Amino acid sequence: MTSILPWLLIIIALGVLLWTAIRARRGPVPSTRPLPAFDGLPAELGHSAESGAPILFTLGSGAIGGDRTLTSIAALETLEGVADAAVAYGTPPLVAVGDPTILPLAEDIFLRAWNRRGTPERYNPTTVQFIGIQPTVYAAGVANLLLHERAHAHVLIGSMDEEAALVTHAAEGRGIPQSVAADRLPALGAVYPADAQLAIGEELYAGPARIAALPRYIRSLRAQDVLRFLVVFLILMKVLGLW
Amino acid sequence: MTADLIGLIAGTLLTLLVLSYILGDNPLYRLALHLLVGATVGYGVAVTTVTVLQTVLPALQSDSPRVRALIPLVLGILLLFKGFPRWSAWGNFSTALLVGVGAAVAMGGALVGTIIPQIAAVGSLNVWLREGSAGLINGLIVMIGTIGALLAFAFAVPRQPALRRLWNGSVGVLGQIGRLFLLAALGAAFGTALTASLTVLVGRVYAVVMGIQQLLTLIGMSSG
Amino acid sequence: MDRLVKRILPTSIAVGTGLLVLLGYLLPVPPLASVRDELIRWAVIIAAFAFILGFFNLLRVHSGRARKPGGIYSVILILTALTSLVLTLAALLIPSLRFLGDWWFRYVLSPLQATVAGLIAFVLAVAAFRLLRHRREAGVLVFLVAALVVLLGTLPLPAPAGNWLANLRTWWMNVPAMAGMRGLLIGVGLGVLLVGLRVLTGSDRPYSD
Amino acid sequence: MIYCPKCGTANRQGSKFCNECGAPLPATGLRCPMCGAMNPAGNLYCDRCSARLIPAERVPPEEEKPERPSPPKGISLPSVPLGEEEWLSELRAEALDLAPEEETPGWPGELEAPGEPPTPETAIPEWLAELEAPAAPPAPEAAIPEWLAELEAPAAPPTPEAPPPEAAIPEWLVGLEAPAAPPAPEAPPPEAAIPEWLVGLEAPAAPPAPEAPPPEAAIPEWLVELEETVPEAPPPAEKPTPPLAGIPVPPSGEIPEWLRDVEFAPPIQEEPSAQPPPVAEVDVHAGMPSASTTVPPILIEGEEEILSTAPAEIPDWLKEAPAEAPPEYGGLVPAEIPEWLRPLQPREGVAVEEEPTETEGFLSGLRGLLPIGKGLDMPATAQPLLPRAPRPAAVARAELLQGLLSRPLITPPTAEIREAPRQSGWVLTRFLVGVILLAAILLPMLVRLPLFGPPTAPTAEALFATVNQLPGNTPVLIAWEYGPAESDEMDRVAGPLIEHLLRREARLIVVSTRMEGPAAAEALLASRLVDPSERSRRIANLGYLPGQAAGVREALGNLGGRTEAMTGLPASQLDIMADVHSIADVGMVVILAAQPDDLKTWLEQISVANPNVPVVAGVSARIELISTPYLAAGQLRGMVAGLTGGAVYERQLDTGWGREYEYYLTSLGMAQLAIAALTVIGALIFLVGGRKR
Repeated sequence: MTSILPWLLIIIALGVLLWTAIRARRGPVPSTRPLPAFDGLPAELGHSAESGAPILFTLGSGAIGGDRTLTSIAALETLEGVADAAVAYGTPPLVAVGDPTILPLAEDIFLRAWNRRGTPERYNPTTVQFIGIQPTVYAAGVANLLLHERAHAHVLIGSMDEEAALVTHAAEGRGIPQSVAADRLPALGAVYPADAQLAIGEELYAGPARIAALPRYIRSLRAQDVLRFLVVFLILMKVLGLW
Repeated sequence: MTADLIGLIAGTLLTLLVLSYILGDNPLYRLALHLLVGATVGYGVAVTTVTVLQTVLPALQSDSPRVRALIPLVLGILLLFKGFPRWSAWGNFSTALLVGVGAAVAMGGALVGTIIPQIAAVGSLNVWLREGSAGLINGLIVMIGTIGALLAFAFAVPRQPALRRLWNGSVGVLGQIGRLFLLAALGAAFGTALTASLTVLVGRVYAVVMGIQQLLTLIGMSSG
Repeated sequence: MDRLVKRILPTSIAVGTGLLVLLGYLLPVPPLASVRDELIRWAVIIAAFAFILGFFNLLRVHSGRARKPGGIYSVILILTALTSLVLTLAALLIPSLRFLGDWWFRYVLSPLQATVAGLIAFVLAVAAFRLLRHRREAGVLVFLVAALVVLLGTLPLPAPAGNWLANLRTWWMNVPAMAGMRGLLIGVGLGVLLVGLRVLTGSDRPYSD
Repeated sequence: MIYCPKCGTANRQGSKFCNECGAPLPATGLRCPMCGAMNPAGNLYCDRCSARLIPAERVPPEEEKPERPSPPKGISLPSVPLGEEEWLSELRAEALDLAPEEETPGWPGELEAPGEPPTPETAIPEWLAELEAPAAPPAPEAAIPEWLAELEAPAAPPTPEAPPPEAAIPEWLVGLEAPAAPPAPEAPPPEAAIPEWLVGLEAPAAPPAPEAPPPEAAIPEWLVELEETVPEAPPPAEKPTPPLAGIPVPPSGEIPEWLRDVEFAPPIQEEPSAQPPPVAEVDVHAGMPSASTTVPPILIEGEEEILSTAPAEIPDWLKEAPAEAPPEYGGLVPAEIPEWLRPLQPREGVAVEEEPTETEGFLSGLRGLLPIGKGLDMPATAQPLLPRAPRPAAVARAELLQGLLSRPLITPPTAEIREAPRQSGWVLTRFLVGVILLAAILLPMLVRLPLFGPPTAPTAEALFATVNQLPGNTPVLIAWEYGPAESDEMDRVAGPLIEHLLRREARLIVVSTRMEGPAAAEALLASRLVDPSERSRRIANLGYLPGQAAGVREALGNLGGRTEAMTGLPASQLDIMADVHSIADVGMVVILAAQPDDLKTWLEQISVANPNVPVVAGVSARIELISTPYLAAGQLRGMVAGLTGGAVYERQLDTGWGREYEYYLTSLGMAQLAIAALTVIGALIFLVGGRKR
């Protein structure tokens, strides 16, 4: 049974994605519950444009190519959701990455946003900054950015452990509003007491759906919900000893 | 012997610089931090390039098909085009391979390493009963907690009012319970993270105290 | 030609290699496993080149900032990075200069990294003190109890309290915390699975223009 | 307007789906900088006002031709309400990115079915919804935020085929309306929606002589009598002339008072034959600093050279126009008349009609004053000073003013970022917690505090027994999975174990999947090895394995193939590695892990590569509980966890390091007590003290 389970999950997930894609032709995709960590971001974008200070995005140190790739990709898609509006407002955010493999993908987001506006020459190559390969050093580097640079708001989304507390501490000290989306337990434990809007575990992967609001992201959340009930069913079967 | 002495002084001084952050953010801490970021990145680049060269170069000379080592080298060089906004499109192949392989590794890890084992680890009734009534109670608590924590994240809320009431009654309530279990896990994670980092902090303070004592004895020795 | 280079070819590379590696995980077929390891090795080599991109990004950012107020720190950072690079390369490539690399690692890199890791304890302590300032929901008490139980459970306190606390800590870690952690890990696994499916079906293309 | 490819109905600008049949509308491409009209991506010139779309000087080389820009993702901003004023649409194009287009369906696996319904209105909070472009169903008027609504001009001039509704154009403008661009063959093209502030500038100067007799009531009476006197001038041919130069000097009669200061270029002979180049060729941007190309970007702190503001160079027409003082009739030094002007000189014989000198009033004695007539009495034969239609010069000037107006108004903000008042008591609490923490750590180091009893760690004692039975000279593989960040704790966990292995004469083979692992191993081994000369015989450091699980798999299969980090020699040549080629030849594996993933990775790979090799672990306190299940399941034969485990193991070995452990444990205990107390006190303070202000 355990050998076919992965296939079962994949096939059902693909089925749900296809089914919601087809059914989507008739009615709108049902709404998802509000997530405070993400819902305030568009407003903060506007305030950041007014005050002229950028929003700092901390994308964590999940290497692309390793086992934390998809966390970093979900973070990049959330960033992509605000890239166009931020570029239009004229205050592109400041992005700090903890792994060199995230750097090219993050830079591409802004390069394409400026291309879409028709002014690729206004792309500023220091929008995305690589801070340092070791997680603790990365967190200390980002904390230093928050302490000494002009940041209007701080968004932490990506793969980090308890060193995330260094970053939230620095932001809290300067009274910078922040929202944190983390999926690893040490990071969640360390950041829960901080003054931040929190998106816990799986809610990080709802970031693209809330911010970029593209239909395919919202459909993927639907599939996630269906799989959730499938897993609950499997747990109950396991408890009753049926497999 | 002087190398170790200078090293001891440097190490103790740098540790004090960073510890000064506890009393308040100050330029010394900022200086130490910039030293740290620079040193770490420099060290990282050196180790990574040497290691990759050691694995790639022998593969180039060895009998095994050269293509095995050539393709990643070419893709790696192509990735460097990402540094120039005008030709960054040529780096798309390398990032594509990184994203493709990474996605599969992460998915494989999630499926084989996390979801299936965690479902299996909930155990079953007879497994719990083996440890008597306490085992049964703990097992039930773990099952309810796990299902509750899972349902706490449910995203889509049904639209029809009738269905919504049913939903809130069942999934909603279980979700609230699940949220408490989540907070129990978060509190535990906070405690363990604090213990681990405290051990490191105590170690650093201990190293500074020992370092100063050693220096004092040395100065005392040389002057005495 | 342009569309091919920027979109079709990268997407086919990503989806192709992704499926191959995933099959390597899910099917116990030996050749697939070796293909998977080969592709992963390629990814590791490419990631090393990405490090060079990161190094130049760091130099560019800080050389830009060197001219602005507080630029002295950036100058120091650049100099340290170059020194560290040279010393470590020398240590790895020339055995006779090995002691230099060790010295640099043991007396500069190690203390700095360790002490910054130690600072985490301090910031966690401050956060613990201000816990109820930000979190007012009922669940915060559960968090508080959990933190105290785990914190005090490790203390080698004398017999009556020590044992009871240690047992409570073990129970707490194995039952309530384990349940919450399991629900969280499975949820994250599902999220990762869905993002992975979007990437492997070519629906999400972070790499293509 | 966008016409639906399927059913042909007209849809509003920027719509994604046809509101008739719901088919997806073709995504239009480039926005025209002049008139804001949307043009297919490939156009070089705008369909509506045929202005150049792509800046002349940087014609993109073939392969770099702007790829059809993929639509902006995510938050799309309010689209252009139909018929918006030209300068407003350009302002909008500059400040707010426009043209929300439907997500172009990507290559192969695009699951998104065509005709994707618009994102659900209800899920997205209203402040985001109103920001969102009106998708297929044109957003009801109310959805447009009011700050946007009043900016919207009164209903714009109608689409070409529908007859222009009179009411739409303000009545005082109607009479003045004149065909702007050269008359389109069949229907008079709608006048380019000249903004009223420009039209106002125009009206007094040149009484337009529209072909169709304008309705009488519309023209203000002061212009009416001028109307009759102006002969039916042929439709003025646009002359591609530099600004102001196009204004012909009136052949006779004095220059009106207010016009005098405007310097006139030498009169241009009207050659009816010279065909005026079609307006399209006129590169409006030639001399003009149009907004997008030459206007230097604005300096925003932190983005130095990209957005620096260079003082805009003042166009020449602005420089000399006002500066030059009007030539005094009387005081004019008779300049020598150039020979090309001579034939135009009035010949002596012709009686020059002497202008009467003023006799009374305060202007007495001056000559050439205007005869007092009914209102502003223009000389009867006055030619229309400015042609009816706005000359390219006027348009060029207007273009410049628009450029000045539309330059992004975001000046570097003066308001400092919202420097929140230092959180109440932040610095104080931070300092207090720091001092208490440091005191709790330092106290036991200075004063012996027999506070805590001897630590107990049953698993450590079991591990000691296992290692004790290890036969001499067995190769032991050590996975050194921690770096300097965790070395303070892990050195004290692994130290006694390594010391014990060395005492058992074991050969240590060190590998690590962490970058700093090998160097951390060197530091500890150097401090624990009694005499360094034995190093090469007892220890082989095989360095860093990149690639997490894949690196481990590869190393376990081929230990001999690696190079020794210390000496740089290939491992196979070392005598310590003589009989060790892979995991199969290893007597025991020790995993020193500080992160849960590392322990899991090594255990999985070893259970695959060599299931019956004994595996023991030295782990950090952080992952003690995650690793206990492996101990219970038998995958681990023994485990030393955290400082307590290390202290117990050290006591078994009694190598004199015990003293250090005691200090360490007491300080750690004190610190934990202090933080627990701080947490409880903090909870009480803020529980009573109330919410965050």
